[in-house]
Amino acid sequence: MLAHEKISAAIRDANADGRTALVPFVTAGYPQPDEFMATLESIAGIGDVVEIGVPFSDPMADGMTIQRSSFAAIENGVTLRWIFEQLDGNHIDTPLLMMSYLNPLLAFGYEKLAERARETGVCGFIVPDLPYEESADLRAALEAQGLGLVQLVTPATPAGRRKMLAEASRGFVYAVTITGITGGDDGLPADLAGYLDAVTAASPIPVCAGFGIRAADDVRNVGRHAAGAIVGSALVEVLERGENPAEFLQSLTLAAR
Amino acid sequence: MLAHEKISAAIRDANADGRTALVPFVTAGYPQPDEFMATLESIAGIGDVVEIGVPFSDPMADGMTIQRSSFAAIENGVTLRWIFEQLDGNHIDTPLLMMSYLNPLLAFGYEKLAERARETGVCGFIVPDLPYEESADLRAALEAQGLGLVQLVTPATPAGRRKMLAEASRGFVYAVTITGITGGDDGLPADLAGYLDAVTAASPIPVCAGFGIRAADDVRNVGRHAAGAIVGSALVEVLERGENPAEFLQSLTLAAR
Amino acid sequence: MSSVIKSSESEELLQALLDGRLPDERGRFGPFGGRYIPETLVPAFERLEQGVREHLPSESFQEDYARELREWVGRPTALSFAPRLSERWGTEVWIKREDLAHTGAHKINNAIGQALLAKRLGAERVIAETGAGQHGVASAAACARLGLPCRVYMGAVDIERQAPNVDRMHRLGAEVFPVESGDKTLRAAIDEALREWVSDPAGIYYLLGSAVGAHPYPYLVRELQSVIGKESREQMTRQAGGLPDAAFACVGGGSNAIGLFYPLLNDPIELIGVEAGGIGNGLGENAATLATGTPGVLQGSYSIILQDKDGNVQETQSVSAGLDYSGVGPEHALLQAVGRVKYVAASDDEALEALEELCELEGILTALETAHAYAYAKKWSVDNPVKRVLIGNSGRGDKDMPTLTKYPPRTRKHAGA
Amino acid sequence: MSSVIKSSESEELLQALLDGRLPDERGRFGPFGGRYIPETLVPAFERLEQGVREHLPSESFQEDYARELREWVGRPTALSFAPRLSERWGTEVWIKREDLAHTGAHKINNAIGQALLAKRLGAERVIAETGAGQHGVASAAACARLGLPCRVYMGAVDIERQAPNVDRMHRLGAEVFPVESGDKTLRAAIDEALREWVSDPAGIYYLLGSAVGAHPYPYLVRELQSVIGKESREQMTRQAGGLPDAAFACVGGGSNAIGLFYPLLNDPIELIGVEAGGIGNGLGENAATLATGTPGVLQGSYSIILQDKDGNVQETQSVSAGLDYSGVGPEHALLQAVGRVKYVAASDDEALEALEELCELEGILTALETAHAYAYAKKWSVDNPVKRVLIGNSGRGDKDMPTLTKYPPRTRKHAGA
Ligand SMILES: Cc1ncc(COP(=O)(O)O)c(C=O)c1O
Ligand SMILES: Cc1ncc(COP(=O)(O)O)c(C=O)c1O
Repeated sequence: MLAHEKISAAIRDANADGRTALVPFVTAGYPQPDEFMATLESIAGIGDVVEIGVPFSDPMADGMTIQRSSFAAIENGVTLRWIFEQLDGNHIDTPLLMMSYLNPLLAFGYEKLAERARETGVCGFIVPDLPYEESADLRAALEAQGLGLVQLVTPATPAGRRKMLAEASRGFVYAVTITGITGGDDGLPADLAGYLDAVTAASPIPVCAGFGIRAADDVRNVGRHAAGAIVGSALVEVLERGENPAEFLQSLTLAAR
Repeated sequence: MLAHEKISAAIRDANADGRTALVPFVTAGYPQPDEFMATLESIAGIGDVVEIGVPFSDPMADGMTIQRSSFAAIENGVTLRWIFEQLDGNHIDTPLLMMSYLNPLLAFGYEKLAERARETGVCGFIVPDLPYEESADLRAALEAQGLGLVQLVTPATPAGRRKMLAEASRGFVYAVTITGITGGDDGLPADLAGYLDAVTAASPIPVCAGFGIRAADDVRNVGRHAAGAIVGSALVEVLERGENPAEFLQSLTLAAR
Repeated sequence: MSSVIKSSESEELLQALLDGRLPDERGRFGPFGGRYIPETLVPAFERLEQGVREHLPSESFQEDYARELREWVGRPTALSFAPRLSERWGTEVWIKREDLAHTGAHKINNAIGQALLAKRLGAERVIAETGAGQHGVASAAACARLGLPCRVYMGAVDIERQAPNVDRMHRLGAEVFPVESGDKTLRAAIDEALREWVSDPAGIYYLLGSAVGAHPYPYLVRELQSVIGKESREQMTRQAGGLPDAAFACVGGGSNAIGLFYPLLNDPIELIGVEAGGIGNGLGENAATLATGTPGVLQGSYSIILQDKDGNVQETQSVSAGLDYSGVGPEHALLQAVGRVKYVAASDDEALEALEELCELEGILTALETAHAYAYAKKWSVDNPVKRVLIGNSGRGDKDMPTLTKYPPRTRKHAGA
Repeated sequence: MSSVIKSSESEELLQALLDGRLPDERGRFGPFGGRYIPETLVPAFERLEQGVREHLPSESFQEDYARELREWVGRPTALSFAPRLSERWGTEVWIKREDLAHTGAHKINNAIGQALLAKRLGAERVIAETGAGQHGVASAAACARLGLPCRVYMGAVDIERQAPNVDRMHRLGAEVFPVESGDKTLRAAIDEALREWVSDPAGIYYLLGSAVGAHPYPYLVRELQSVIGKESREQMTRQAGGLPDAAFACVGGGSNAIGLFYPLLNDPIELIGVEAGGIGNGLGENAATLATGTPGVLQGSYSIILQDKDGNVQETQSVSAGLDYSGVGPEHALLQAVGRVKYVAASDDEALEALEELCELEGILTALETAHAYAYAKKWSVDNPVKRVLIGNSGRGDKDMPTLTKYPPRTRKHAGA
């Protein structure tokens, strides 16, 4: 099984189990670098796939919460190199995804990136500022190691493009549920069901919904029309408040049934 | 004897007496309006001719001292009309001169001005912002009452114009000793003697030197080459300090011998 | 004005004006103008008058002047059609953009012209007065351009309300001399500059900033500012397809207004000068000299001035420092007396409102002075719909920000999410 | 740049540039440029690109644009010969006066052009980012002119150091949105504007202020700013009798520089872009992106950026808010890579000194950004005497007074008697 297939498989397993797959996101090394692996392991114990956010100085697609966590992590010396070092020799079974803006990946070098990812159990990447059209080089490098590049679709994506992106995506298709940035609390759009159904119909791999999923109700809502729910800002806020992330995720899994 | 001839005569009398004529200047109603006549009388007891300054809101040719006194007098309600009222029925023998900017005279009306002047013992006018070329109307009105319009000459006045002004002047010729404004304490110019001699030579009437005469030495210096010395800012400063103007003038008369 | 000009003379004077025969030899615009100055200043003014007579008409001066206007000042300034203002006012509005001239107002036309003259007259240094600071900045810039030292007299009150311009003058290498005497505004600054001039009439050139003062200043400044009207005339014909029905300019001393009006005097255009109506009609509450003043002599010329019955000059009040002056140029006094130009006032509030309207409809932040012209032009347009109007936009409003911040825009959005 | 462009490709790319064949279909200038944006923004950018393709070349757009430039912006801006600066530098100095454009900088050329486009694209409102505030003011003015609501994102740090421009934006009816995230300067403001755009890609037009960002902005802004170089070319030929030997422009994002350089690329003119050298050569001490940066992706395009070895963007330092940016337009990256334009840096101190020199010799108070171009042009002139140089005077310095007051002019005279 290729690395990115592990992601799809984990989601399908959850669904087969009667659950909406839960995909928690955590900014690497936040709030404290020395707690990173412990936090990751505890989250991976609950989530079906875990997204690790690589902090970046210019998180243009993120809301205030993730921005703050990103800046704090950078301040604390968290880098892509450091993250891989932490992941070295980990025993996490849950497939890991990295979410990173393009520039840190460029600086690291695509080939080395793919190698280190494979070595450390990272099965794929989400690169929010890399649209499909600019992604050929990175995709090639990742594919050489069996890794996936997750594509995003949005409610505003036209049908043709939606299909193209869904087919190009690996691991899962990231269906952005609102046309805003991460961390808004405007709730989910009214036509959510139709939208998610359409993405699912276009997609050969599972579809996970993300952006604005903050509570059990949200998970329940998207769970009816998507294979998985991505929980980002809400989880980072839990970490920010010094609360227990596992407890928070546990409360969502009830809804995921 | 015409009114303006009284001025010339008073100066000539002083000279005949072996003295430089002393021409003190006082801003009307300064520092206190109710002391005006007393101050004037005491000054007139020493000066050969007395200049009464009509306060004006825009004393462009005056230095800070006289500006200040002028503004203070206006604040205290001193106007040309008020000055004439004070002078009504006065018993001062010394010829009086009024020094006023043109606008208060325009506002008062030239004919009424000349009448009131004649009635109150004012023998002539000095109008610092009225050059000869613009003075025909005022001169005509004053002459109709025998009053004089004193012309000024300066060290920068060319010889031809100097002669013209000296001949047009009535009462005396006002020889400005410095090319600055009143109240400077730069002292008197080096070529003072030559300058005053030249004005005197051009003039059918006595020449009085003014601007920057502050002390006995100055009176002595100009006295060698002019018929009279005009003392303005220095006297106003004495009033400003609340000192006795008569005493100050007395100290100058010693030098005037 | 019946007291000053008999109606029989009026027509003759108007004709003399239209024929370009005024001022006369003595610097008179009919009864107005002349030269009321201390004898100490007579040689300085005679030298200046002679210099003006010799150099101003000379081809070499005019060439230099035209080149500086073109290459450095940025002339011709644009003529803007104002589509949204036109719609709002129900008329066709054209704007002559002196705000786009170097340093931000029409003042530079005069400053660079006189600085060129100062150079030709061999002056060692230049002094100037300023109210709003625009003329001070213009003088400082023109003197820098020509390598002349420059000192600007500015009232202490104006220094405070026009802080940005004070900084600009300093940057441009000029000395700003705070005037603490008199009313501490423009009038006191002029007096102080005149006093300084007396101290060295040969070495100093006094660069006066408006069409006021003793002859030859009103004439000199008019000639230098007439470029505004000349360009407008040509541009209206070319861009708007014809001359305006009415032209408006704000009037402080009157330099931008005379510059706009003079080349249009012979045309069938209603000309309207707008003064500062301040906070009310009472003496001391405004600077509406022509609208409410009486004849008198102030700072060198016989004109209309704001004064009390004893001839003391009245202090003025206006939200705009550049209009805050008790006198007005003598040519305007005549233009009013003979009925060729109408002079009206706009209040502080009306000016502020007009400034805001122009900003929001046309994206032009005009000077508070200029805003008075808009305020009245709007009124006029309501009474005279579907005409074509021309407004002399004498300067930009950047300098007024310290004042304007006291009057937050009514439509201001609130910052934050 | 050997790592990015093989020398065999270099000549070919230069030729493509000179032939006007760049950017290519994908918005690339050789390896640089492109479109690195979130999927959420893809429809917005596609709509924009299509709009640019449809409207920009259309006769009707070009007519409207030319008319706004002429009638409202005040173009052509003057080309000034600088006699005293020429003498001091020992060369012939010509200055392209974008400071005379409406609102005081070249930014308005772009702002009014894009606002016209926004109108054609049916946008309900406009958002913009600003650093020095010049682009914010220009956007506010252009939107007012066309009746579009406008919100300007501005870093909290910049809000403080460019206070006069904040006030002007408010007056012009724009909302100024303080950005407290990131570096609180231009970069954070762009991010914030992009985030906002995502919320309503159809209703919002994002009016980007420099030749940076994702395709089609670098192309669009270059096309709109090229009026600077086109006019300069024509004016130099007519006024100076020939093209310059060298042309200088300051480079922040690079819009005024590309506007000046692009129409001169085919001429035998040495082209030099001057970046902000800040307080030193160390990372974080300057904003000299091209001079000291490395390739990377920032805010939508692959270009040269200031970053650390981990790809985190470096904060910058410059006395001039408008140059204080860690990226640079991709076309400049290519122009440097192929050797057609040289990019250098001038330090804060050098810029301040140059600003002062220009003020005092030519009476032009230039923007702190622009002053960097003068600083290096002077150095170049000393090494290359008796040439003819052209400097793009991108804006005026009024907005910089709050900063400049911290650096009193060395020649400042003391007020008082
Ligand atoms: C922009 C502007 N307009 C008008 C004026 C008034 O002067 P004038 O009446 O001489 O044009 C000033 C004076 O400073 C000014 O700055
Ligand atoms: C006057 C001026 N020049 C230059 C710049 C730098 O921008 P660009 O490099 O896009 O021309 C700015 C930016 O605000 C500016 O205000």
